[in-house]
Amino acid sequence: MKIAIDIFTVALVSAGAFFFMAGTVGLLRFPDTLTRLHALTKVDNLGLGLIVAGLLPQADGLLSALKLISVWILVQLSGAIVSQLIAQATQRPGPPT
Amino acid sequence: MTSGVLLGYCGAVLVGLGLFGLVTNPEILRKILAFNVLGNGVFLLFGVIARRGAAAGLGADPVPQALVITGIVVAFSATAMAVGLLVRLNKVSGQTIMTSDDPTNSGK
Amino acid sequence: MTYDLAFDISLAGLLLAIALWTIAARTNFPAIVLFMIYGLVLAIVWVRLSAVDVALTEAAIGGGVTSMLLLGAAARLQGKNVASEQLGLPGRLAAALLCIFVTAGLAYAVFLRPEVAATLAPMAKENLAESGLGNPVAGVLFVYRALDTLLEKVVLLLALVGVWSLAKDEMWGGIPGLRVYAQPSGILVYLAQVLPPIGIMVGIYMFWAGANYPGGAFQGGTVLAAMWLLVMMARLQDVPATSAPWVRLCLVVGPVAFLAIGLSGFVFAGSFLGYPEGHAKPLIIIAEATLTLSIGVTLALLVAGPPERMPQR
Amino acid sequence: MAPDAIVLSDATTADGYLLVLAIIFPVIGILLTLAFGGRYVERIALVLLLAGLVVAIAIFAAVLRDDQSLVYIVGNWKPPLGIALRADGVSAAMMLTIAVIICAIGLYARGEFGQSQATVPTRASYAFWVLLLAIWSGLNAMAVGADLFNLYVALELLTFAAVPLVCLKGYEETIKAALRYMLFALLGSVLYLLGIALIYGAYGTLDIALLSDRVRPEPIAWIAAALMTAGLLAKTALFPLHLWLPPAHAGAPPPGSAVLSALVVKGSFILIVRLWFDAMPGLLSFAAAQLLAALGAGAILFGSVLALRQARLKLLIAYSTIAQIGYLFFIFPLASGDSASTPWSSIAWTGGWLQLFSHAFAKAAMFMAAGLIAEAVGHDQIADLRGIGRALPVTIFAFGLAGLSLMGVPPSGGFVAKWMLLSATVMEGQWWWAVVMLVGGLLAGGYVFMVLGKALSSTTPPVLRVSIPRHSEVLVLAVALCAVLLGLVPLQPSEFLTIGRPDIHTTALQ
Repeated sequence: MKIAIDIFTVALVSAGAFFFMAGTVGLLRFPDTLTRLHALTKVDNLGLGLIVAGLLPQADGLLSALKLISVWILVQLSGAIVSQLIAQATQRPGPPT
Repeated sequence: MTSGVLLGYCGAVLVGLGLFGLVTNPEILRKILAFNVLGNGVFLLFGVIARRGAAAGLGADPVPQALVITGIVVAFSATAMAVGLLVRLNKVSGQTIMTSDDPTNSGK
Repeated sequence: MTYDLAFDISLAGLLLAIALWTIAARTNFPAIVLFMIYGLVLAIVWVRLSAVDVALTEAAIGGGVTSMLLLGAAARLQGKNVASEQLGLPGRLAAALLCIFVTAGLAYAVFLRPEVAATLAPMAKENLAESGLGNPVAGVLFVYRALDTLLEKVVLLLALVGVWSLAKDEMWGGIPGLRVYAQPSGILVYLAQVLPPIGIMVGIYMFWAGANYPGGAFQGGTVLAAMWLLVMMARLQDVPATSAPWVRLCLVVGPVAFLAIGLSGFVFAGSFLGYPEGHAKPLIIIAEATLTLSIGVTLALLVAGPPERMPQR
Repeated sequence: MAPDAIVLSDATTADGYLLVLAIIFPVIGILLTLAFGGRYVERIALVLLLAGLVVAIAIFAAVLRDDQSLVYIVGNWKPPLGIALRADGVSAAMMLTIAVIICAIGLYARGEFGQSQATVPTRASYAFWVLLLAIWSGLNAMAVGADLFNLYVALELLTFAAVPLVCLKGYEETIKAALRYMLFALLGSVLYLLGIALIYGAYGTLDIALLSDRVRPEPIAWIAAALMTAGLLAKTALFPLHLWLPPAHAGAPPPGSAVLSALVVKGSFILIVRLWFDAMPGLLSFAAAQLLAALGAGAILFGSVLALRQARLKLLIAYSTIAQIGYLFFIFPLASGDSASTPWSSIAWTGGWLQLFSHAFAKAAMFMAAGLIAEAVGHDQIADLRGIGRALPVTIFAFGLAGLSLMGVPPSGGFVAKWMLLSATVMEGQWWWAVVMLVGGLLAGGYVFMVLGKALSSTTPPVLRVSIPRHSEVLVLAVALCAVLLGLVPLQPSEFLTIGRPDIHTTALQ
């Protein structure tokens, strides 16, 4: 049982890490702000989501599990909104300060 | 070499980097930034000393940790005041740099 | 080589690379963004040093409020830097030599560690039970070295008075010049409606947990400050005038409570900043709760800057 | 040469609570004025100034009466875990000087920052009173601090109060001066903090008395001492780290200049002395002491020569501060020599502190006088002060009396101080410092007479823009007279300044 859970964790965290890497590569390689944002959202959504999901079985109690989930939700919330704000900023004339 | 010593060297390098930025960059905002890097290096040395003092079931000596927290508050206050001065200076004179003019001639 | 050490080596390498980049960046904006990242990486370093209280403080301050302050300043600064003011090559070389000298001296000092590590950890732990606290760092801050903590709060308030004193004469007591992004029904407004309830809860939890676990008044207060700034920047609430009585009250309530508890120690505990036996924990909680509020308001107002306009009547 | 561990009782003494009050009274004032929006800021400040003066006198009296240090263990937590406050003879004398000067400056500042009614004060007057109280709290904390980190917080309190005071007027030059001061001060405090980290890491305590027992002359102590001293020298504005001082001290409003020049720079100096003589007594080698004094000598010559070249009165006085700070550093080679059994029984120890006290009074009086002159004629160009001696005779007389102390001419505290330092150079056989002191005295005479000569040169008094109230002039004279009265101190090592220091007889046996 323990082994199965560990394998599950390793698999999901590795997948999450993969998305982190892909997103980072995208952030560095993509040509403009909007496409870079697109790459970033992959990190936020999938990368972090998979890592949190992978770690959930390792949590030592309900409270810890809830904390993990709320971390994910908060990052979702702020990530989405910040992406919006950055995207809006690209629509405005003038260089970023 | 242990992690503690490694991070101690890391702190020493941060101090050097911050000092260099503080001394050489004429842009005041960057001087303030460099001061923060320098301060972090100092705090990191405290942290290494705290870690070295782990005892009695504590992962690190709490006294240096508390000193660092106080230090961070003071460093933030300093940053806020310096930024306030800089913004005001910029508004009055349009300057963003620390000129090296001779203070003796600044009379009127 | 252990995995731990390998991790620490890459962490230290990353930290130094970002720090170098921050110092060397040509323009302000990337330097500050890098500094923000640097603060977060540094917070991980603090966790590696088993100093979670400091890690929380560093993440909240170094990665958060300090960067916000600097970004705000960078956005307001006008005028280009004059390249001719750059220090000449000999000057830079001399400075580099000095810095290498200092770094080498410090590295040597790190290398010269004593055979028996100097520590007050056993003593701090031993006496902690008397205060009823479980977090030894809180014990140092509020019990053993409470005088430092009290004076440091005065420093924080003094910095605020200093920042306010930079206002124009006719704006004294007016509204700080925080940049407000008023876009009705904008996404920022949405964030400012959703996040603060959670943030306030997190802030209060951080202070409450701080008695026994990592956390405390300062970390909690910083989160509160961030939430309040968010609400003000989205214009859900107007930035208050610095002369508003409730602002002034919030600023001083923490230090006043702490000082009052300290002075009552003269009578009830036989010493200034001493706590009467058996009542230490509730008193510290009262001091911390009020300090959390005061710190939150002070930090937010420090970021908001000097008064720049007068309230409309 | 290293004296034994400083023998101090580690329990709160009977009047120890006074030390807490000395730090806390101004803090109460700051909190009250913040809470009430400053409507009563001046009244609150004046009441607390009086209370603080009473506390300072009580501390002085208690130390004098008991012939031992006052000690307070904060929260009953003894060092190394807790923080102690200690006031020896030097601290008590220092605090009394601080109290008298701050009160005088407070009264003087009523002219500029006073409130006629209980109205909402203007920006500058509100900030001034809060900052004055904060400076007092910081200075008292510096004088009684016995823990290196507690002293760091006190040092920061002082800095955060001093910097806004510089740019209270809000002109471009003053803001620039404040920023420069801020950056120097920040660098200074960060270097000091670095030293604290190394010391704690090596010796496991920050209490000065405990450290004196534990510190050994070894590389780590040397590195820490060098870093801390460098940082504190930047804050004390010792040559060649003095660049920030003249524009900062000259740019502040007159009461601010007075408190900055007379007192604030001395705060970090006390800490340097505590570091070398108290915390790390075995570390002060001949070479280190000579180096500190050499920087002092550089300050005397450089500051005095530049003072002679100034066209503005306030800048002249500010450069003179740089020079006068230089004399203080002669205490290191001259008090640590062999001519006396302990540093504190030497004549240089008394002479050095007396120089600090008399310069504080003299410099406060000078800046206050310069403020009155500038108010009366609307500028402070020395060349245009012709005949001002007729218009403001009391002020110019006070300026002249204060000048005596700077030159080291009797009757003045400065004369006694410099005479003692000169005698010490003879006893120690370090005649080279005597040469510097004599040249410094001549140069000081030059710049004081440059001003007095102009002021007394014409028989027709200039037209005054505003008339100066007589009581302000008398106040300045009173402060200048304090500097003169210090000249009555007998020319021998003072017993009072040795109170609370290691017993002379036990260390003499070494």
